[in-house]
Amino acid sequence: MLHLTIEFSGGAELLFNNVKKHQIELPDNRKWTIKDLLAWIKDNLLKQKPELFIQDETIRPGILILVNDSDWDLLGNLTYELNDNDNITFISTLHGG
Amino acid sequence: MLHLTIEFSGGAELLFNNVKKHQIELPDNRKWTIKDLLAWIKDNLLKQKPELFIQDETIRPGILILVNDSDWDLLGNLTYELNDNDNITFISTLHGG
Amino acid sequence: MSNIKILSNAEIERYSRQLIIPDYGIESQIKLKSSSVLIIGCGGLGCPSALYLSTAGIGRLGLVDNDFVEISNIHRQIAHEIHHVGVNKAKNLAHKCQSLNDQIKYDYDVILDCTDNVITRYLINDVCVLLNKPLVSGSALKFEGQLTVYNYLNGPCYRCLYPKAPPAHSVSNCSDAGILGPIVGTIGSLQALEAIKIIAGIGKSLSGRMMIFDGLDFQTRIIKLRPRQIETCIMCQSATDTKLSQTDKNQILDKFDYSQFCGVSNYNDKSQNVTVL
Amino acid sequence: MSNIKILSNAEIERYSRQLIIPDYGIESQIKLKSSSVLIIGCGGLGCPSALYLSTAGIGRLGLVDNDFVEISNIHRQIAHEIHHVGVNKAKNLAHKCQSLNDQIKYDYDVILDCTDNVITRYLINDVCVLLNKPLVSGSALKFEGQLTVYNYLNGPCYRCLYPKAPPAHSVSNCSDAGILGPIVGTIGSLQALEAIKIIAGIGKSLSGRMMIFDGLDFQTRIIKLRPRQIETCIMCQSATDTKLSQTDKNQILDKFDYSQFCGVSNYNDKSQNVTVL
Ligand SMILES: [Zn+2]
Ligand SMILES: [Zn+2]
Repeated sequence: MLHLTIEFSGGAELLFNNVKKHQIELPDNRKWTIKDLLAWIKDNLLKQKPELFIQDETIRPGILILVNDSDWDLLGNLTYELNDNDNITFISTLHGG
Repeated sequence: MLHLTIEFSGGAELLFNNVKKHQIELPDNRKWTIKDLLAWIKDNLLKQKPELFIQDETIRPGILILVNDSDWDLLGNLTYELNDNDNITFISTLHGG
Repeated sequence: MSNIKILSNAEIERYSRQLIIPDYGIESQIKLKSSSVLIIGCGGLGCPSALYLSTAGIGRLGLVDNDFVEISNIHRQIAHEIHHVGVNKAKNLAHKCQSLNDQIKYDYDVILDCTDNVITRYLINDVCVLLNKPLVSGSALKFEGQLTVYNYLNGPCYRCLYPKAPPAHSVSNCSDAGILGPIVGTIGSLQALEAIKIIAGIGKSLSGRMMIFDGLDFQTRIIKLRPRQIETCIMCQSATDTKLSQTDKNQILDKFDYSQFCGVSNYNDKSQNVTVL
Repeated sequence: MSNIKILSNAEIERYSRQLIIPDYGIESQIKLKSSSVLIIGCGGLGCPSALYLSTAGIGRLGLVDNDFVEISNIHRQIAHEIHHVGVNKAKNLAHKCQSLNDQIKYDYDVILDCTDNVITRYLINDVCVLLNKPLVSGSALKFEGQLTVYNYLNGPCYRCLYPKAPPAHSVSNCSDAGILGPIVGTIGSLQALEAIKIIAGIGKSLSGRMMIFDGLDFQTRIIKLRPRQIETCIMCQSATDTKLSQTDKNQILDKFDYSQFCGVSNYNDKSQNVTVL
């Protein structure tokens, strides 16, 4: 199995029953990209308002995805292939002050 | 070889030419405890005033040792056996305000 | 006004505790004295930023905010007190900073984004990119804070990170989600720190990195960001386009429809105010 | 004085932006209103701590410091201004916090260590251990800060971590190594945050963990600390010894020779001051 830690912060956790950290397992008989993971999260973890998480088959504007604390854009974006024990974090940007 | 990252902070780096982070290699034909490492640092890295780093064959009071960001006291103190890729940090306590 | 390139004995005494830091020293203090910082937003983040830059000896401080102090501000905006309700925030903060000059200037060395809404953040970012000024950006909500430095040392700008604005209905602000004073106190203090480091040219700034702080769980993480996106960021592309004059660049701002971009029907008061830049 | 167990409409308006945070809410505000915090040290750490606890609505704040404001303090101690030079720091900070009561009480719920020397830190720790009070401890030097919560939820006390005092000649303070304002601003703000969380009973405190902040490189780490050392820490041992009365415990403090323990020839002014606890 592919063991992943999925984290939400900056308010993104509100879409996931206010749970900030999730440990998940995915079958490792296939490759998983971030794009596949987004679809999996939408079907399996997301509790409400999918349009606040996914738009046009990618993450909605204003949420930054991190792979092991690095901007996913450094790692191929939607095409990044997940490795065992990866930490994938979804940070909703804050605007207040 | 045993690859270790040695870090100094809180002023302890002043004893090491003001260099906060050191990558070192130790021969892995033997076991290395923190006690052995202290002696090795004293002989190989320490630039000045050994009494401000080691006292009575242990770390001097006021410096906390961390093994991979955990207090060494949780891991056996002087007897902890080093593993490859360990991060050992020496934090000098601050008192100012 | 004292000579901008040397320190008087009184200044040496006053700043002695930072002058003696080996990584700081007298050179940094003189740089601070001869530099200017523009703080946009004089609320929860702007108050500590302005106070610490003032006491550290910044040469000129610009404060912009056309909001007025409300009762619900004072739990976190430490320069504003209950008898200031109804007073302009920038004026009041300037008074607190013992600055007599709250006039907006065009030539600030470092800009601090201490505002509280998306549209203003894009606008401030774009101005900084086109004028090539480092932008220290802080934001906070509830128990959380985020901090980074945009448009500096080949790090990304706000728009490089977020080329599309978030849907308007997905955005929470302090009025509807709440905010705790010590959170903005922490982030605002750290914005002052980053401004001082940039001006003094010391240390490693948060350019290309972002601090994410969760004050409730007390977790911090510092994440690595993408570099500047010259190919795809419309502002970074324009800023580095040698065929464009400064006038052309100014027109880019005039022509850009921020309200449409952010999906809101009109500018709010805050963003109108910032357009005087 | 208003009823301590309910909030008035004016208070609801004033604190509305923290009341609406889901993890905080009205219960937390009432706990804050009916609680007290003692801040020992009214300098760089004490100023922001006190300001943010005041504006957040703490019921009673105690401020202790028998130092007087010096010119070299004001670059970082944001409640003290140049015309306050020579004024007592606690009095001046209390004035800033609009508190009329700077009298020392014995029954504070949370203590903040905002002091600047080793001997005082051991003394404050020992008092907190023997009286079973959580201690939010901040410290700073140059560009660095450290923050933890001692003696709370089975976490260690200062003495559990540091059973022996550091050699006197190894200790640097702000007078000889320097300190930057935004660093104490950050750590002091975070001390206020931890105090609020403890009082409100929300979130995860830094008990058993310590934040290490390097502002020059901008690195943060949160380290895991040993638990309370009942077997080897002389104060934690005494505090949990059911055979000892409170009078016995008080005598432990009276008998303990702090100056010998810290290897200094006599108490300084600060530590004398704190013994009134
Ligand atoms: Zn850009
Ligand atoms: Zn103890």
